[in-house]
Amino acid sequence: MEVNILAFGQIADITAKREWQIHDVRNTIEIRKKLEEEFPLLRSMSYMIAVNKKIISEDVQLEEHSTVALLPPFSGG
Amino acid sequence: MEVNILAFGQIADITAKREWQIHDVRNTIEIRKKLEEEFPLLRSMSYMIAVNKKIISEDVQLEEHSTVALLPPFSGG
Amino acid sequence: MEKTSGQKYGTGLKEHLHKNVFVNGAISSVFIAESISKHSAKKIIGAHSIFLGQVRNDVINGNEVQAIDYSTFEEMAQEKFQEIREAAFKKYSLTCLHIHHSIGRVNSGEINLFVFISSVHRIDAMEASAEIVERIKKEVPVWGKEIFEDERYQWKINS
Amino acid sequence: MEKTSGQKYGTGLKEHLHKNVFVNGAISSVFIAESISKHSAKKIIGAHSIFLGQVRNDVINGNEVQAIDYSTFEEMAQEKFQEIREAAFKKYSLTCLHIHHSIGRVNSGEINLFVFISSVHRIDAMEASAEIVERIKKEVPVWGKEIFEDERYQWKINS
Repeated sequence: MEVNILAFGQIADITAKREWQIHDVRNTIEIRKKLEEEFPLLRSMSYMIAVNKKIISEDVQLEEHSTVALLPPFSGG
Repeated sequence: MEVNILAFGQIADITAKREWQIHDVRNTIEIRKKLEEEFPLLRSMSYMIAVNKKIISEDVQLEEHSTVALLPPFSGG
Repeated sequence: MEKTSGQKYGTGLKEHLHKNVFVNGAISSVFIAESISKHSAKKIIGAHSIFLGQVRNDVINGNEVQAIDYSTFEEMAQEKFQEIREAAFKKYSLTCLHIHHSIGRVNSGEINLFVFISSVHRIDAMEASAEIVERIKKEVPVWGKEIFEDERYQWKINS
Repeated sequence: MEKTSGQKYGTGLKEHLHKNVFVNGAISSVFIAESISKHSAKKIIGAHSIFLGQVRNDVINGNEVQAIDYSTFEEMAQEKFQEIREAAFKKYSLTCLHIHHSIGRVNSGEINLFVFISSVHRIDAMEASAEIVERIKKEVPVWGKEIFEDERYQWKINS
């Protein structure tokens, strides 16, 4: 299964890319784990996850081509 | 003793003048009485009196050349 | 300072007031834009709260308001605007406060009041805005004459 | 309607958003003036409440902020702005509501947020304003990167 990852703000500085795909993840817990293995700095960051543009507050199952966005605290306005 | 009278808004429509002098009045009660004799329509009007630009809430003694303003309800803004 | 008695309607203060608060006729959007852009030099400002009053074409007893003709007791209004300004600066942490009110005829759809408040943090400008507009409506000696199509009129009543 | 899954970053929505909410770079006072004057045709409006966010030259650890570079997750921001609009129209009696936010670099002293609310009676526009600005800051996925003199930067934290 392929999932799209989007990174924004300070998170994109850490990942050094804004958009990519990852495979073989079934849910957001697995995503978080996989990303924090690849980018250990994420472990010290506060960030939210949005699946298909909805911010999640608990683990969510992913579907093929789900879009998972990594959102540091907002600072617009 | 001469006192300056200023009329504004709907009051000036009734008095048909905006600025004039009256004599022989010692306080605001006498002013009110004198004006309402001259302009009976004032008796049906709600208006405030300002002496030297300060709105008064009770009778005030007047001095030579005091300015007495007749102020209908404000409707600016 | 001004004299506290024997004040005549129509003194030198009038000039001063016309420059600082009262505007003849409608307040233009160009005037508003210029006021905004002047503040770009004040880089400590983080928020502007602007209130604009626009003349409505209310229909009263079947007659549509075409315009409002504003008049004032200028010397008293000046003192009251000053009092409102001082109270606002005392109560809120503001960088700037500008108030402009029309005198004379303002057609429906045009702007007659422009209250422009700036602060470092937004909460100050926004809270001050509601209070200042409320005080202007309640406490400043300005009268609006609602003009109808046939040049008949009635004196406006603030709700 | 848009698909709820498989959404790619950077779709046709982007175009739409850039026109309606996001503005490239600073929001000019001329743009604000044009927005105001367009509303003179809506003669039932009695009040406009405008909020402007201006970039401050905060000094952080001895470095002065020269500009903020804003970025967003546009498709999500679009949905959130729409949600904020709908909630505001439901809760308050509003005639119009326009929101513009900068994307890209905005220098200190320049405007990056323009919230323009119009209503028949002032209370609606004014109360809606505070709530809408609060929601934009808290709920819309926009990030500000504070740029210092030597092009060093730090990510802004909303207080």
